[in-house]
Amino acid sequence: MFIINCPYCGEREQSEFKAGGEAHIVRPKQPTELSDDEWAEYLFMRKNIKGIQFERWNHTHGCRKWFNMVRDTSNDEIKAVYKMGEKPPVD
Amino acid sequence: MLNYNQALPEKKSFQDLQIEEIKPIMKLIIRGKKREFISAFGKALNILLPTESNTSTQSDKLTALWLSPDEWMLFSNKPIDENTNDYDTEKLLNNKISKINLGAITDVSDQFVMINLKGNKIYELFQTGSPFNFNNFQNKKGAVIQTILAKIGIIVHNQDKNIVNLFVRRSFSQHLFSWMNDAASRL
Amino acid sequence: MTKNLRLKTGKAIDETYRISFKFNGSTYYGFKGDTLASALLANDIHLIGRSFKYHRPRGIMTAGSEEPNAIVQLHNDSSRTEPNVRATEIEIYEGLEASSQNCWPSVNFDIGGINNLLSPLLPAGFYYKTFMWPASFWEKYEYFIRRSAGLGKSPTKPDPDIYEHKYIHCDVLIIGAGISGIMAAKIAAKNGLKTLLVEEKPNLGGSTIYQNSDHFKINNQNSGSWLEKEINEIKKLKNLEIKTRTSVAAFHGYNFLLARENLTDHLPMNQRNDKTRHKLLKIRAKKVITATGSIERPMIFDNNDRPGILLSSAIKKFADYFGVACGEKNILFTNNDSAYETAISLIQKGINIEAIIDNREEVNSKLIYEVEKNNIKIFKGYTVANTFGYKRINKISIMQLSKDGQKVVGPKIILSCDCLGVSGGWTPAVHLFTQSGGKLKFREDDQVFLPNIYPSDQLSIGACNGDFTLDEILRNTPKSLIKYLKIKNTDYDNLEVSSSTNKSKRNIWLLPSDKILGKTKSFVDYQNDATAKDIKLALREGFRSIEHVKRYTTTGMGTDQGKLGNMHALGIVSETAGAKMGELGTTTFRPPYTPLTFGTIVGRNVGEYFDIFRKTPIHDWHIDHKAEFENVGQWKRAWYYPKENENMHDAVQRESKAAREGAGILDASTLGKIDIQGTDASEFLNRIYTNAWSKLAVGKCRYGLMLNEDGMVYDDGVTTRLDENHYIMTTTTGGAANVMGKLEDYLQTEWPELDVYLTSVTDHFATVSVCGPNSKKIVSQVIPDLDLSDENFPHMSFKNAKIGNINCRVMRISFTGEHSYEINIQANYGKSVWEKCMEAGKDYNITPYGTETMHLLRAEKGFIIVGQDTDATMTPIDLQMDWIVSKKKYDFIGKRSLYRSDTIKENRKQLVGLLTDDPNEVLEEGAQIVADINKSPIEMLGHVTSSYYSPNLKKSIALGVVRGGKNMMGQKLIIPMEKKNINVIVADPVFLDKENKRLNA
Amino acid sequence: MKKKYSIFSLIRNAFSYHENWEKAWKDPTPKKEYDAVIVGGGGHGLATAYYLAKKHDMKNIAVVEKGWIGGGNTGRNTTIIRSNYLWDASAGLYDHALKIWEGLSQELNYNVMFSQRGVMNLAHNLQDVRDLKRRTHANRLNGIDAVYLNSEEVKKFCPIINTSPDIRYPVLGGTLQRRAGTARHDAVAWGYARGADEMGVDIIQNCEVKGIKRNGDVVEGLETTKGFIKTKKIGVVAAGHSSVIAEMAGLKLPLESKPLQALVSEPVKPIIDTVVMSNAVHAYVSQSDKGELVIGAGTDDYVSYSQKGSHDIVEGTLNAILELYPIFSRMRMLRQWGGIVDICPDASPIVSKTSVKGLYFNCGWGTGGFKATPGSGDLFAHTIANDEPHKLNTAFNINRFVSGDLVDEHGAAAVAH
Repeated sequence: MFIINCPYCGEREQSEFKAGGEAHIVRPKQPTELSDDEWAEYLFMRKNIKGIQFERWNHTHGCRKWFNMVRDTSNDEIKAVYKMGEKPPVD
Repeated sequence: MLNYNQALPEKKSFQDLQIEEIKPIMKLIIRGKKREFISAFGKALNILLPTESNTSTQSDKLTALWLSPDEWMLFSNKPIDENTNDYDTEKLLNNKISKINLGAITDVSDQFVMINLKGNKIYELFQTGSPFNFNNFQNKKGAVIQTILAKIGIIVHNQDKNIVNLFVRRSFSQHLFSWMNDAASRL
Repeated sequence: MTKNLRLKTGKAIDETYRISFKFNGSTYYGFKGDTLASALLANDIHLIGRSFKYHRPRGIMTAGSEEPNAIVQLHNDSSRTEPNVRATEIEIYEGLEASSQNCWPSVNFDIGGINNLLSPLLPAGFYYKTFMWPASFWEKYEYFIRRSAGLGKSPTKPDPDIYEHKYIHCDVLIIGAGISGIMAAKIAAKNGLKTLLVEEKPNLGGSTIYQNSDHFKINNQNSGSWLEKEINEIKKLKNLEIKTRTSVAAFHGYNFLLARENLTDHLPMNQRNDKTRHKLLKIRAKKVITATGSIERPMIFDNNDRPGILLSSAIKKFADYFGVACGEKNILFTNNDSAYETAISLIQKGINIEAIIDNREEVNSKLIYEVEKNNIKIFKGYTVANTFGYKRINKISIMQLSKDGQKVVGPKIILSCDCLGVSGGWTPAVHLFTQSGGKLKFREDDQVFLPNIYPSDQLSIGACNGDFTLDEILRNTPKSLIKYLKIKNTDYDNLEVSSSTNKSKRNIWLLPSDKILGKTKSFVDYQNDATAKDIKLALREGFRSIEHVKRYTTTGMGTDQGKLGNMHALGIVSETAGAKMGELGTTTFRPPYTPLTFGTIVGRNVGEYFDIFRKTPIHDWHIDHKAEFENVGQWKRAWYYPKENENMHDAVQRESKAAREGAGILDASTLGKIDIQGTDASEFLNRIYTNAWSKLAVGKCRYGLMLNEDGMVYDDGVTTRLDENHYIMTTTTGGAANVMGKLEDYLQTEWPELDVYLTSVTDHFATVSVCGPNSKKIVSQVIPDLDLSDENFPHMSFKNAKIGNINCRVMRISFTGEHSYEINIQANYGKSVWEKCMEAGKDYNITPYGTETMHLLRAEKGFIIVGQDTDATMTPIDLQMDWIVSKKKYDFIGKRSLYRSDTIKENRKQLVGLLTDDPNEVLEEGAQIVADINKSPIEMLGHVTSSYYSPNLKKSIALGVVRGGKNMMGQKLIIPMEKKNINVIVADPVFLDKENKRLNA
Repeated sequence: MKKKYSIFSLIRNAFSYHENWEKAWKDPTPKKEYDAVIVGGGGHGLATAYYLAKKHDMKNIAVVEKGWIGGGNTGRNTTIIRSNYLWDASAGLYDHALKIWEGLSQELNYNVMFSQRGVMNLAHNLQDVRDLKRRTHANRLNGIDAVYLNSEEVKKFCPIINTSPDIRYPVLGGTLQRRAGTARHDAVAWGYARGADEMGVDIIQNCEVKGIKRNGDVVEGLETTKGFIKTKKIGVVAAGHSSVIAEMAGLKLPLESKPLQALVSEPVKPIIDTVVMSNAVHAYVSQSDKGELVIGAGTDDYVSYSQKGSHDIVEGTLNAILELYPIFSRMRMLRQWGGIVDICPDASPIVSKTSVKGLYFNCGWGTGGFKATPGSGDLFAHTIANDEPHKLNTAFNINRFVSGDLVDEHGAAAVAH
């Protein structure tokens, strides 16, 4: 069970949060222009990284805000959290 | 005339712990991002919305709880008349906020049940079902947090030493109340 | 009558408090403070149970949680009985009943003992190699294998006890209250840290507390009495909480630990009533200090498992702590000094020691001299070659060890005994450390694994960190704590310590004997009967990784999780495979460290608290009127309202007729309601719904369909425009939370530029839906001032209204196809409004109906239910709802997916109506649909999603999805059931009132 | 040719104190080149190698495993085997596997202890009932033995289930597949390894793949910790680590690797002699031949390769267990562990060619791969040998995520285990 430092509420237990998968996959502005392959890339294909991954979390039982997290998926160590729209921290 | 049926008619007393619903309490969810919004709100009700996370502000009539950077709960300090749900505060805010698109005001008086807990066993009770660390919270008058108790989302407001207001959605309230009483009976 | 081996003194024993208990049916006595093990030993009982595979007689081997053999069935009654309880852990209490396990008919005469004779046929992994012929026979073999396996018996009735959880947040958690744990606790607490000290035993002080020898002194007091003073001091410290009988089970990441606080297991049965039995402590500690001590190692020699063979430290503890002699003719066998501590204790108490066998050639330490002074024969450079005695050891044979320790030499000497104490040195208890993700290093000189890399903010001190002698512990503990807690100094910085132990040790993982290995039974895992030769066999067969060896031989898979034998298994593997211990790596220790009962883990989340119970504001009324309830998500929804001796079918038929002919009333409060405000509200709806919203007039309602990005139908509901920038959206009951989450997600992460605010008001409103030809009359009585004329209040529109002084919202919308109104009012008035409607409807036969009737009515009208008529594979086109998919809109969630090569196919499964040839034949929901029954493999075109007998149409109707169904109107299809085939005709899904006369009536 | 295992060989070896058993498989050093290399020495990978050698006469092949064979999800799952899946494609795939299971011990001359004690799925709400009936009808028409049981019949088949109507989520019914059951997970890996080894397959343990060498759109070989291995065909069966290997080849897969936990109780005498699964109150349980209750928990919602999951998941599962089996309250959890499961958006696997010639993937089995082991190996071997899918795995191609022709198994037949 992680302790997650919500950028808005502070340190809370993992049970208050929900994971939202890989971060920085921007919804295409003009989906209709995309080929089936390009659309599938957006819809389904994931990096699924072993190591440092950028991902989305939601503080469902707190401020209800979505935010981003940098986590090492090989040992679950949380390296950083940052707000939506903010630039990901460079290491 | 319609009858008013509160969610938790029963008041419960245990050693060093009382639990009861306070009703009717006007509760509004206040939403807004713009700076003008904050000031407009302050002017309208001469109470400032708390901008620091996990805190609250209070006037003689109203209390405002921080819920998120753009969301607050405003509630009446005293019970209001059962026989009307016309709230002057809501009307006022609608005119000063919603109508001019500064933010949003939503009546949630019955969305949430306000449960008042009194006594020095409050946090012992919370410890049986909430992962939140109340160690510092207990000593911070006016502190507010949202967390889970018995797997149910709650808002907790530290009104004063060993006096706490707990807000829970109405449809969950009877389950939570029964759960709390069961736990309290063995503290 | 068995003899009494109780001594005068015993640190933990209260001789004034006698307790009677039962073991295998006969009554015995012990004292307060006894464990079942010490009490049995005091009664000279060594035979406790039978081993897992060979059913060999086994006794008590240890005095703690590492016990592999002495496990018993506790209690006889079917609800409280508990299998596999360690006799060494359970404190005796008035009413305790224990019995031996894994034996039949009795522990003394166990038929299963025959396995011991068959053992040559049962090497490691034998079952992989046989029981294969004839093929069909495996289940038959298995039947017997299963019965001979397993240890104790599961209860067969529910557990009467209560369990609870408790979340604890502290600055420092200290695990283990031995001497180093006590020191750490004092240091931490005195430095103002909120400290929690947990100890699995009922008393503090570990093994030092009963150390009473001049060889171990602190500041010139016996270490035991010095520690006693320290304990009395820390009990006074205010920010230190001490929990005894509390064992840490799991050490997870982020310093999250689970511990079990045992509250009643030691109490007399009659004092336990409605007390909480166990508390599961969920601990979050900023810092964790592990002081779990170490476990003495057995030694691996032929027949090292007989009752009467114990760890030497256990013999000492039974004598010093419980005042029990384990035997009258004791022999100790050791490769290090600690057995001599045991010897000295026994000598002090006048317990006879026959001899000491020490595999070391030269040994010189104060301890040994003292023992020799008491002219006890010490065989130096010797090993035990074999032991004898079936149900209790009665003699051993010893032989001299060759220089390299690989062979035995010289004559065999036979010594008789009734108890053999074994000491193979010590293994640090690093289990919790490794569980937490910690990495170990190997210390060659005494062959132990030690904490090396800490994965979180934690520290290991004392014996679990490799400090085995008193002086090491007292020297190193304060030092490392000063560093770890960043403090100046401690009370322990200049203690005077004297400790006589010499650290020399001769470690031989597998001791030689005069027999070839194949003939020996040298147990490595006692409980699972895994022997040294099994391990060698595994290696011979190519199982090289330690994990393979473990699994193939089942070493370390018992209830003790190999706390005793794992090191030896590793040792033997490394010796045989010629790999270095350190490089071989350890097998991972998996939680829990000590087994937890399911009940403890679950706590109070049982029975009515198993899951949340959501109720509508009108729930009580439904109860009072005998409604049956349906689970919808966490909600309890009224399902139907049976009258006297009405079954569900009758009730639903009655309710449905009434709703169409008179009036029906439904509690729709569970529907999700989301308040949407902001200048971009309309644009937001455009993006999330398939249809267009900008042109919806204020005061009007519209049905909306929501898709996933993959184009599949996700949720639906009616949304009403309350004001220019203000909407109220309804969602399905089950979908509410997810829809809210999904909308917030898009708003916050994809479209932050939109000025939109979402607030859930699901619980704020009670929703009373009145439908049927008389609904208007009824609502007009309940809300007299509201003009209900079609001109003023047409279908799909909304009005603000007042009932008395109470504002409410009334929507004229319909899920039944009837003229109907939804009154949305603040929840606390909901029940009252419902009653008013019932009152007003009396003369119109207003009939409350539940979800089942609602489903029937909407099916007559061809309205879908998301989740019933759709699964995650249906697009709106598939549902023949093309009309709701805006062609004009540039984009909405899921739009792009509707134009993928598969989703545009013509012959996808499409929603259609189905009519049976026989109007009384009601199809089964879920039944499959085919065109050609003789085709093979048979081709399934789809399935029946909804099916009812319609009392209003006087025939059965059904909805289903059929491949290419759109173009099959009027075609015959077949529903193949087990016993018959049912003919159906594909029909329009709207069965009733296609012209919407009723809606607008 | 290896010596046959049998009761007689046991007796014979007993006389020589089991000193003369031969190695179950060799421990070779990798050759310079192979006709095909299978990445991943789990059940699926070893089975693939076995069938490549046996049915497609490819003998010069290797299995490379970064740890020890069977040490991944093969050795960490709850060994449930069934084929009562909803969609034709899935039913075909899993029943193909089930048919092989039925003769596997004999085929491998290794007792995999396949025990057809039946698998029961419970329904706790009306939609469960519809879904299970839908699935049962589909199974029947697909020739898969499955029957629907009402709650009395459920009780009769497994008396210890709490079928009282007063519990929070009463048991409304269930389905039963009698041919389904469990097997001994380690034995499957070891049996296939022994069989493959016998036909000349090199099983190379402690050999981690570090890179995949491509020449344009054609594979040329693998970089491993034991050096470069040349080959024209690479079959990746790396379960949780599939995306990691894919990345080496410059591919992305529609996978997320998540923690899946399981636990066993202390061993007790027989108390439940079938497998019971419940999706609505997430719990499934069986009893091993050793006597342990084997209990599967759910997956966490985040990606992780740590082989650890959160306690809430385990606690939630045991809540459900006690709801259905209150008698287990005093049973003790002996061991708890985690695996890494690779999950596709439609909860169905990928057994497919890729855009890179000679690179094949077998992954996405999520929480339910063990049951498919023999079938998966057989079909993947076919796909690799012929560079074309078998008709039974055509539907499980990677391209379905582009076309949208998903095989959505969590839609109706949610229990993926």
